[in-house]
Amino acid sequence: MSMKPEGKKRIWAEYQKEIPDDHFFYVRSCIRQTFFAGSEQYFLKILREDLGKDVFEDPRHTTCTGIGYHGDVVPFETIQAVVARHFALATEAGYKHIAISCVTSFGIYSEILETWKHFPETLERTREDLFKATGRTFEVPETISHTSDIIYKFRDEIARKAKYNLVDIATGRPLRVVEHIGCHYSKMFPKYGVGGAEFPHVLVGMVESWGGDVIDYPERRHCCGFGFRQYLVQANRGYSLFASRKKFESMEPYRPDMIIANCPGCTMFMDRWQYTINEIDGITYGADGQGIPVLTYEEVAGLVLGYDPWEMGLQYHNVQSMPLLQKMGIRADPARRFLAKDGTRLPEPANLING
Amino acid sequence: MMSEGRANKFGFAISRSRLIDYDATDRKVREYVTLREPSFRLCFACGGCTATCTAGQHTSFNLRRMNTYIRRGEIEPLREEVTRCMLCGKCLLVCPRGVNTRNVVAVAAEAIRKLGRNEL
Amino acid sequence: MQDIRFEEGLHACMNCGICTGICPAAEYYHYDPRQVVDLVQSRNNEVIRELLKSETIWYCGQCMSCKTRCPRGNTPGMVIMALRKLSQELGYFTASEKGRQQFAIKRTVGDNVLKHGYCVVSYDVDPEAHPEQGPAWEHYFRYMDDSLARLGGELNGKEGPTRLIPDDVLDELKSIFKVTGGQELYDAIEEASEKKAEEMGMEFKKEGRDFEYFRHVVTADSGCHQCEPEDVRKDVYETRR
Amino acid sequence: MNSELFITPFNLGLYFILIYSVVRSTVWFRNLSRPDKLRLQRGFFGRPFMDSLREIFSESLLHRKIFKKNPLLGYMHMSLAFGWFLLIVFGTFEADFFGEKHLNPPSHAIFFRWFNPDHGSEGFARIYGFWMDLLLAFILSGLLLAVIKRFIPRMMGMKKTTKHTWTDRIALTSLWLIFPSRLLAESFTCGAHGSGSFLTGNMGAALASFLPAAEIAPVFWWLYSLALGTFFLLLPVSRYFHIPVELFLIFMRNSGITTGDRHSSYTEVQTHACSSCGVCIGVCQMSYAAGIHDIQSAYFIKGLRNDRDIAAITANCLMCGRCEEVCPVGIELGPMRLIERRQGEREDHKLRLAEKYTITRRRSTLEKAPTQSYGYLEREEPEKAEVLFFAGCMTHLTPSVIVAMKKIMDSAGVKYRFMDEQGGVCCGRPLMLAGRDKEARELINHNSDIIWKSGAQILVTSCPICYKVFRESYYLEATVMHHSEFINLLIEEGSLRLGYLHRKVVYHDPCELGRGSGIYDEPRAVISYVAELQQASQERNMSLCCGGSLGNLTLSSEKRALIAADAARTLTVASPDELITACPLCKKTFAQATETKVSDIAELVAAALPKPAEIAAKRRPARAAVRTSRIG
Amino acid sequence: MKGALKHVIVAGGGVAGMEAAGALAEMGYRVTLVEKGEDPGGHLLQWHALFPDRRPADEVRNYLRKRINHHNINVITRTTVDRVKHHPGGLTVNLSGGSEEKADAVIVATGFDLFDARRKEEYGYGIYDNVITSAELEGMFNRGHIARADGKVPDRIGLIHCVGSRDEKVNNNHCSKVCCVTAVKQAIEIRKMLPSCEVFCFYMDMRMYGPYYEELYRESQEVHNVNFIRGKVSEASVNINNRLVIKVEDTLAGRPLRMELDIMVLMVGMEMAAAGSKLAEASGFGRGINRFLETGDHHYGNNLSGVKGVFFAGTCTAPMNITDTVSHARAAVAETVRYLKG
Repeated sequence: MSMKPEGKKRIWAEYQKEIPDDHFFYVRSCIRQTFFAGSEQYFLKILREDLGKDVFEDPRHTTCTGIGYHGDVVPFETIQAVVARHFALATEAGYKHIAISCVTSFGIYSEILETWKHFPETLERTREDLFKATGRTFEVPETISHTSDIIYKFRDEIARKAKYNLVDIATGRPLRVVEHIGCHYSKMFPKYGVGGAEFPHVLVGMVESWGGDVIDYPERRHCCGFGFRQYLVQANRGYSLFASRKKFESMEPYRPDMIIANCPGCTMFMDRWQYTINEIDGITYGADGQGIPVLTYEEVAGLVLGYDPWEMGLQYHNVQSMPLLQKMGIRADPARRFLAKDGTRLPEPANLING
Repeated sequence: MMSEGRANKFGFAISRSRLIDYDATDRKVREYVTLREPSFRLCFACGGCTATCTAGQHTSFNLRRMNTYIRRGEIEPLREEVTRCMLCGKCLLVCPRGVNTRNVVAVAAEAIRKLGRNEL
Repeated sequence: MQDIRFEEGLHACMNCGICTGICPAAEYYHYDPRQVVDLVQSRNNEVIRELLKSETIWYCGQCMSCKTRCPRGNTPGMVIMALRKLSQELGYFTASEKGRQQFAIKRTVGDNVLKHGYCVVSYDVDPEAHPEQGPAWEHYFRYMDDSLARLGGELNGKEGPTRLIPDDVLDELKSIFKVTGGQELYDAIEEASEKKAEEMGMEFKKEGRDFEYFRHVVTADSGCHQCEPEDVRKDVYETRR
Repeated sequence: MNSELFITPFNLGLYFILIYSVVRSTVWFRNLSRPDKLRLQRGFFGRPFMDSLREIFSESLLHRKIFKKNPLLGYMHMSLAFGWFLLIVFGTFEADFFGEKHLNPPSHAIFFRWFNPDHGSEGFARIYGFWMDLLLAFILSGLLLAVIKRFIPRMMGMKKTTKHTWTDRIALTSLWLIFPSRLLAESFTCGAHGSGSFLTGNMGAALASFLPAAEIAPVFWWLYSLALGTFFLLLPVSRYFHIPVELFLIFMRNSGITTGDRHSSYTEVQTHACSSCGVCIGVCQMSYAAGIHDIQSAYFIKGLRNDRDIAAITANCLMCGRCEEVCPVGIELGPMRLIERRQGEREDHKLRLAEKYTITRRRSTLEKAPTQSYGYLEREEPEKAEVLFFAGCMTHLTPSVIVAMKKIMDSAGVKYRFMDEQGGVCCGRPLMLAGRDKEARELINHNSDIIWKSGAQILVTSCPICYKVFRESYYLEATVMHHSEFINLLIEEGSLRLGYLHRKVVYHDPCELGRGSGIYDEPRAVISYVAELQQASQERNMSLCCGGSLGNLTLSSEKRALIAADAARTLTVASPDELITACPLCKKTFAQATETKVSDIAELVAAALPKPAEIAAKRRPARAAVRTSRIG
Repeated sequence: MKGALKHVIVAGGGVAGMEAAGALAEMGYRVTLVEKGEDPGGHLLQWHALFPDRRPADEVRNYLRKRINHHNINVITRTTVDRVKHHPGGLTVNLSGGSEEKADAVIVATGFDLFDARRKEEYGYGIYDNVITSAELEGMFNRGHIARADGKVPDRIGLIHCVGSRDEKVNNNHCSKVCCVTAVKQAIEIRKMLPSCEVFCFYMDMRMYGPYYEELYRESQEVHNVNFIRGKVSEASVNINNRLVIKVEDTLAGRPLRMELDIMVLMVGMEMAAAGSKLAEASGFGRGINRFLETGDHHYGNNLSGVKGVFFAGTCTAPMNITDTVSHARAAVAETVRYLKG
């Protein structure tokens, strides 16, 4: 693939957002805590233990109602107030930097900040609303970062501590990695995303400093197909599957080893739809029909740092990662994937991909 | 994709793509029409024909869009469409580029029929 | 239409189609964001009313890819959101199959927010209703406590993932919804849906999801959301005639 | 006496052609539809027979029509046809009268001089001989013209002459050889025996003075016989077959047989009756105005005769009908083309015959499913009306005409309904012209339904194209009128009061209205009533086509423009103030082709209407609607 | 003797500058023509043939060269005019490199810069091989050889209109006027050089405003079979065969369209020249819509600068074709002379 990297570097240079170094106010993601609880936990673990950062989580914070907002049942005024409430909690705890686990939330936070900037009256109205409803007041935070921004910022530090690299140890070949950026990360407000909207650098940066090769394929920018109501309502799910399938077929010729995503929905759907397509059409994507494992950036970071994949929850993807782990030279006993609290083995689920 | 159409065991249907994939479509009909009615090339899609069309008053027949579809090799939507023209010839009189519109329809219909019988 | 997103999302459109060119919905449904913006721009109330009642405005997946590129700085996606809100406030959404689905979203995500403080709650994603979630989720769901514990969480715990949102916090949320019109929108959706259910002669319940109308809106698919020329006339684009 | 061996070629030819003609005509007769058979039988024993004989005499022998059009050409055909006819008739008498015995075989008449070399020296025989020579000279003079026409057609006032196939060429040569060789044969014989009249006698004497006449004579008798023989043999496969076939045609036509809408014996007969004279080429605007020289009726018919694929030729015609007007043989060229335009008509005809003569029944392999379909049309419930006005698709592109018609009808107090005010449905004529009758039927039924439901007594249309199809292919109770007729009616019954416009105008007969429907006088009456009508060099049945014709699907806009420009030029030579037509299509087409103002007859009349103030006073109620009986 | 002659400095040696200089010299003024490049000629230097008649650019170049070949004209190259200041008794003009000149009048003809296509990130110019600009395509014409980066002969070329024009995302709301007809001209040239190569123009509006432009457009369809698709290309990427894949809406079909291209040509528009902007800032010239120089009056004063003795000529005021530029330059000369005659 002949492409001029200097061109991309130029663009990345133009979109360098400010990512704070420490003291984050952490807000969770409804989807991630439900489906990939491990990822959120390991984000905190990596930041606190490996990087020694201060990340504060207030148990009183709630959903941002983002899925409701983009499902069109929650008005803009309402979500502004809910987000403002989180700002209030941050203010109360003395934090100025928000670390957002969810890309939908991140998009909403940026949309709200932009709206407040261009239409100050909306900020005022939100202050009133929030005060009226909860008696809380808030300061507009100095920065908002998506948690992938933060991992990106410390990617080289992680690389220095790396126990494993994104390399096929058997051949020494860098792993071919497809990066998928959640649409709401930077498509709405390019300057809020590392590297902008067209060539986001946030995941590319991680993959490259951890030894992998990034694949640029025709449908790279295409949406995974979550589409909110398009997945939430059963009758519409064809839309969602259709979009993911389009991406798989576009990346297929490059024989990718894995997909890394920074968006809750994308991580879930690109994994779930691989299973569904397999069930419907009997098609399995990826090298030698092993499917293409879809990992969160925390999971990848965790692997690089040598954490136990099963403790991070890699087994809770329909596409299992054993072949990938093997390539990276990570020893992880498949038998220990599904364990009960007391450490006893649970019955294994049937027809996982590379079960 | 074989899974398109009916609802699958997951309780939803998958529709076919509306994308015009120019590298997948077949421009035989375009070649046929352009060969037999060269003025077809001259259309610049002003829509005059569609605006005045007698059949268009009663149905979706849209010569301007038909020309576009033929040019892109997107034939499916035309199979029905071409049969709706009444050949009344109003379009002929309004076309600013002197396209022999009636014959375009006639030839296109012919081409599409032939395509159906693999005679193109 | 005093929606902020109109001001934000709508300047004179020159019909370049750059939005439709990358729109996932346009590729799947008979949908063309360019035309929607163009119609809204017409400021013709008749046309817009048609639009609010149409299937058209419910096709967008709100990926917002259109915002990145529009040479006139428009955001069709946001225009759509404004239209959807309007359609629900005016009760027009029940006129279309896709519109009626809003009721399902309200009863799932909408209710979750005020009941649990989350849009999605793990014990709510029943594998029965979500076969596409696959074996991994089925397993996780069945052994939720064990699985979650291993990942360092606790269902309805004090902190961490899927912790329990205390009532005082939920009260704050509810009061925010009251103050900011969120509750109003919920009620509007409920009211119009109940009317529609009656009209369609379907069973309707004030609570939950286990009744005919809910099942109907979740599964109904007339299959004509890709209508090509033939139906286009009936389609809203033609109402400009 | 073996010296008479030379007559065998002639006899062969003669008996062959006689037998062939009998067989062919029986086949044609058998293939006729039952009604046509009856017509022919009735015709044979009735007036038509006499009419036919008269026509045969005037057309096939005297070639009156061609005479009218072009005396020189007429003379050529007459001298050959009529001259030869006389030669045969009198030759037979001669043989019968002066020959050694009565009732000789034809050869004795044809080669009379050979058998009676010394005949005609004195008395009555001498005069008779003179007469025979005179006839020969008469024919030869025509032959001379034919040769000239062949090589320099212009001299015969013909723009183009048809191309020949090789059989045609041989047949032609033999035809040309017949009479010169007879002349020489007789001359030599006379020279040898010192007999003969002014032509053969003198020429014979001259030749004999320096040639061994007696020895040379047989050569030319052989040549003469051979020429005749070859000609007869080639007749069926050459264009000259038209000579015998025309006789059948005349009988059939006079018995009331018409072309109809499918191939039949009659179309075959017409096909073979064409003499490829090329008159149709001369009058074809496609040829002299648009420079398209290979699609004219002569070539169309020839294509049919030789069973070629002539789809392109068939399609590329304005269907203006000028050629049909001038065809000396009176072939229904328009209907013939329409039949041919219907997909697969010829194949079907062949199949029908095959089925007739073979036991195995074969089905048409051709896909005959309609190419168009109008299922989408919704039934309409029109309001009742006495007069129904149907503007027509094209008229909607000339709104001025519609406005004018409204003014006129209002001013005459006509109570009418505007059937296609919101556009309406095409009349179906364009589809018919494209050979899509099945499809046209759908539209016809749709419109008929509306017209019937409206209970109208008069259906007025502004478009001659619609007018023709309304009259010919719709089954209606209402009287169909073109607006020129209707306006004329209003004027006649005095319900329309008009002023006089001091304008010189020329009138263009639209093809479908004039030649197509025979409406020539009403428009002229109307125009003369309100303005000064100039004569046009080409008018009425020879009026030109404007070039816009819907009859031609394939003609390019450039070519159309050429035709329009030429027609407009011809019409406006006398520089009229206005060019009046009665067809929206003509109006639009001419408007682009000339500086002269182009108006529809309705617009002209509307201009002559008194100002509203004047009519306000007293207005007579229109009786048009109630007086339909008078028109019907 | 020469000293007696009034002195006019012309900033910019493009079409406008050369024409103005020539006209002034002819009328007996002393002219200094300041050109930033190696030698005068401006953008014309890199053009192969001109619309609408596809005549060689040389013909116009030579005309202009002759025009400035006059004893009253002194050409300074590799130099820019950095500042113009009016004071009683004339103008002081600062040239790059610190030198200062006196002049009785100044004509600003700093022209335009071509839009930097890299700013339209979604088209991947400077990232994907085979994404080139219209100027680079002219270069290929000059070399008489159109080829992909890997040297292969292209089967399909797409010309993308309005790149950097009519696009607020790159802060240019104006139409550059000449790109549409340039695209049609280039499309025809490609078809002539590579008859087997399909050519597509992706346009929003075909702005064929000049004489013979519409005819050229018609010819491109009728004779050369150039394809036109109405829609602004949304994004480009490359597939595994290193062919470009573009996404666009075929707005006339109302459906998204995907197409592979061998070469994608970006019809880059006109922007106020950087050098001109610098000069404008330093000298306090007004900046009008889309950052071009603001003229005294849009209808009857569009050579007036608002600074005494300084006049504008050519595309520094707005996008123009060569014809208009030459006329505009002559108008500037007329204004200048009127001023100098007092």
